[in-house]
Amino acid sequence: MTARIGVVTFPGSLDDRDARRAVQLAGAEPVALWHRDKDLRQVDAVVLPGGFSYGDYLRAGAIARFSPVMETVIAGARDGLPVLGICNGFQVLCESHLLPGALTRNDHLHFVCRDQRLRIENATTAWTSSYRPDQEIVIPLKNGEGGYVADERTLDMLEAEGRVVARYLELNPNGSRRDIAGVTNEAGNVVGLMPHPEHAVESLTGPGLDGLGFFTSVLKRLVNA
Amino acid sequence: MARVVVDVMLKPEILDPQGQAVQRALPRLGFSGITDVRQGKRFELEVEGPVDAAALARIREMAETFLANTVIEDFDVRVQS
Amino acid sequence: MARVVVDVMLKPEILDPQGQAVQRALPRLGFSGITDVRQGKRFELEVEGPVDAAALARIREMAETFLANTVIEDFDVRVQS
Amino acid sequence: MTTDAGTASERVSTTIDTVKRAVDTPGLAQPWAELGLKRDEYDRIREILGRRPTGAELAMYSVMWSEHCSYKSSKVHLRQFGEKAPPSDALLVGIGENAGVVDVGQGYAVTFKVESHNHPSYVEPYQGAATGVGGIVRDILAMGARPVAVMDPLRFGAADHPDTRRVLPGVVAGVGGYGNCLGLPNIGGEVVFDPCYQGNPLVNALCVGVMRHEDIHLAKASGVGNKVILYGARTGGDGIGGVSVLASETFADPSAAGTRPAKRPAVQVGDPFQEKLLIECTLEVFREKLVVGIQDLGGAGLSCATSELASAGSGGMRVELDSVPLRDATLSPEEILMSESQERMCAVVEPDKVERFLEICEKWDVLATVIGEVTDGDRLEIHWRGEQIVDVPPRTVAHEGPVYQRPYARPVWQDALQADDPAKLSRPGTPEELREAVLSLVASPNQASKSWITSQYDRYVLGNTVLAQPEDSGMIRVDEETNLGVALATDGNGRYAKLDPYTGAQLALAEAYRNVAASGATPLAVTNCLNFGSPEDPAAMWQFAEACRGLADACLALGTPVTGGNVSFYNQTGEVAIHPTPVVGVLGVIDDVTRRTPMGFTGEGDLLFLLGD
Ligand SMILES: Nc1ncnc2c1ncn2[C@@H]1O[C@H](COP(=O)(O)OP(=O)(O)O)[C@@H](O)[C@H]1O
Repeated sequence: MTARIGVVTFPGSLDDRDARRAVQLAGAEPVALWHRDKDLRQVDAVVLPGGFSYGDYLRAGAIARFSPVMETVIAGARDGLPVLGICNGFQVLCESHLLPGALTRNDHLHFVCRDQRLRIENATTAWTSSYRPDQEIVIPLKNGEGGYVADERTLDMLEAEGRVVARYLELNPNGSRRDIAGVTNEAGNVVGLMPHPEHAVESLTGPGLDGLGFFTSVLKRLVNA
Repeated sequence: MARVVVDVMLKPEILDPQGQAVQRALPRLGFSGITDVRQGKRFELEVEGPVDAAALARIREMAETFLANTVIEDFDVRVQS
Repeated sequence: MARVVVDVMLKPEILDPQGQAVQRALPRLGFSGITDVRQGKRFELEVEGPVDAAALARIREMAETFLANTVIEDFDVRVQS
Repeated sequence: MTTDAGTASERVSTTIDTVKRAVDTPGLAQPWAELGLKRDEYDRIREILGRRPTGAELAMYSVMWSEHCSYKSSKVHLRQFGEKAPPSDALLVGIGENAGVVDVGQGYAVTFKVESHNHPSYVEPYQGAATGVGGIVRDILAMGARPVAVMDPLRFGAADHPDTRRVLPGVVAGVGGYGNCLGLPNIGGEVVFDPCYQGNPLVNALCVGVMRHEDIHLAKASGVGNKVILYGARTGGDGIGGVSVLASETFADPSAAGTRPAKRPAVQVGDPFQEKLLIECTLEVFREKLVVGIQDLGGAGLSCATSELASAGSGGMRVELDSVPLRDATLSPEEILMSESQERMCAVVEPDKVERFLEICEKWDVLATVIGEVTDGDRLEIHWRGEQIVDVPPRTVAHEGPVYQRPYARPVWQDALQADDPAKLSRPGTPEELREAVLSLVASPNQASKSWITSQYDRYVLGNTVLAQPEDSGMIRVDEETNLGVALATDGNGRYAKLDPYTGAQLALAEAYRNVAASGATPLAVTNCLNFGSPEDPAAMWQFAEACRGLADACLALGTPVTGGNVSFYNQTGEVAIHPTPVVGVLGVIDDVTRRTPMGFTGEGDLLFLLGD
């Protein structure tokens, strides 16, 4: 029995197929979850993929947060279910208050797509344990509203508690405070990440294989559990 | 220091996908009785010196040529009390 | 049918890149004397039935939980006359 | 309110221009000229119908017989693409459908096409470009394919011109905003600056889609009793500037006059989220085999979709226009027929499959409405408030429009232009001059990195992008198991084409062909977007005729048929036309994408060869 990892499709999700492919390549079983179903189909972990859920029309992630599936995801996350929010998924997690802070318009006001260098700052979360502490990786980044913001107190707390999961290196692509690319909740089971590890799982179609670690991390944890 | 507010809204005949997305979401969130939603922009300008007729005329020109895209948007300028 | 307006603005301490971009462009376009620009959202809601205290309370709740993200935004609700 | 208005139904019957009224009032003056029709075209409509057209019929004919929809000036030249087409086993669907379909092996078929949205993008760069992408994506979807990538050949005026600052960022944001939100990787395009495009930028958009052979769908309505379903966005007053003339004449209802918006928008606003839902919903109804025929709504909206579906099918069609969901209740029937509201599709569905079709639409939050059915006659009949307002042979609207043999002539200045060759230019003689020349060359915007533009486009989404910018051709993996893939490149050089349109078009093809071949793929098929000046100008028409002839000859020589394309005329500012700009797209197939050849050096010690002379 391998781990079952659910990937939620909201209306407007775009990288859901990519996330399922990444789950598969990591050796787990991808399970498609639908935004209208509260039932998580007994998955062991959940990925909220990138895209423009509901067109991102109000604020990125603001409408998706209220979908039926999120009720169960939010409850599960509070009970320790590993949840990874990538890009739009990160925005949904912030809007759901599972993660602190918010994501705002990129400071240069353009959508940006680039291969981004990151440093893994916390290699102990459910989604990053396959990495070495301080490991540098390159994975694609693509967003229009990726600027991570929170008040100073929250930022200080995140730093103090080691909850900054990844930081941008070389170039801050969107004006994120303190170069933050991803954060985790207190328990380390919920991680939000702006760049896209699911686009770096095959050398043919991405800048390398650096993204696979997010998916193997959770698999390792689930199998060992 | 005075504040001038410029509201920019899509013209009524122009499709407003943002407003529609909000409106469609409302019933699901348990809010009823809203028959239409339009979403636009609000600019708050801090103006140096007195906001006299000349200043307002300048801001109106700014709204017309820059803040609003008058091909698809209407705007409204007013001094905030 | 009444109209309720909800204004949503980034909190003062949160960086507003859009407002800044507008402000930076103004001198180039020949507009001076604007010391600060903030850009936010304006929602126009058409409300069915009377906009009494109960209705306004509901809309305020809608603004707080949905139209604004109070982690970074403030909002203001008012009936349009 | 006037006292003699009578009962509601009486009043309605006096304000709707019904077929009956058209018969009874043959002498009524009609605004055919305002709608862009010529006297002889109007006369032909009367001849076809044996009476004067109703307002709604006039609206339909005028828009369907426009240059844009009928190809009336270009048809006689485009024919060569079929007549001279090289024999090809790969062609599953040729010219004449929404887009051509090419067999790429292993049971897969690929459809691709490039289209222009030049004029709207000048008026409103963001929305013009965005809806350009939206339109071509729906064309590809309507063939039965999942859209898998887009490309965007663009032309702008001088890079340092103030208006380019308005147009370029808006166009790029629009292409990106729409394409990114649909989740389609952008795998290439072109950016060229030249002052000739200052008042008339070119925004061409290409989309490519993939399907299994058995999934090919065509735009035709057949099977008496089958239902016509309109689904997607509500219909608003978008893009119907012209017909307002009609509305004000025939909709003389005084009580309605005051409630109508003062102005109908000429600008269409795109809703990429709605389109994304439309794509997923459409692919699901295809998968469940619920669709007999399908057509996207683009230019000319319902007029086009209903007449084309009925014209290509075996029976007639009856449509109840009152069923069309509206965004604006004050629209007149003429306006509903002409509206170019985006993100709509029209499907023909067997009665017992309608329920399931509507269920799938509901699943994707897509509004869907039965608006009519296929009849056993051969007429397209449209009803409004219980009255018949259209009764036409659909072929005469959709496929038998006017055909012009426009006069064309080699311009008098062509010889002088060709004689003015580079030998006449002074050559840098000193190191200093050489330095100047090199510096001005590398500083030219046309040589500059295009990453400011391409970094605003998502090239990764869907996870099958094997090659994208800055490669000369894009490449997409079609099958994740077998590594089958396709490569695509577009090219076009207006300066070459101006010097010699025949050879210029051939060079565009040759370049795109080389780009595809160099990536490791075998070129299979060609699409094109022919951007020219006014067909009423014999010089521009000559350029067009020559370019078509050149392209058709070159396609024959290279063995790659044209499978579809688009013509954009009237690209000019005042009397001054743009350089003739045929943009040519080539599609190739590659058995194993892991064996692609990227442009850059990949390993130390690689050898460098120069081929050709
Ligand atoms: N330049 C061209 N080369 C080849 N075929 C063309 C060209 N322009 C138009 N066509 C073909 O003519 C047909 C009608 O044009 P089409 O683009 O379908 O009109 P619409 O705007 O309704 O989509 C299509 O099959 C199209 O591929």
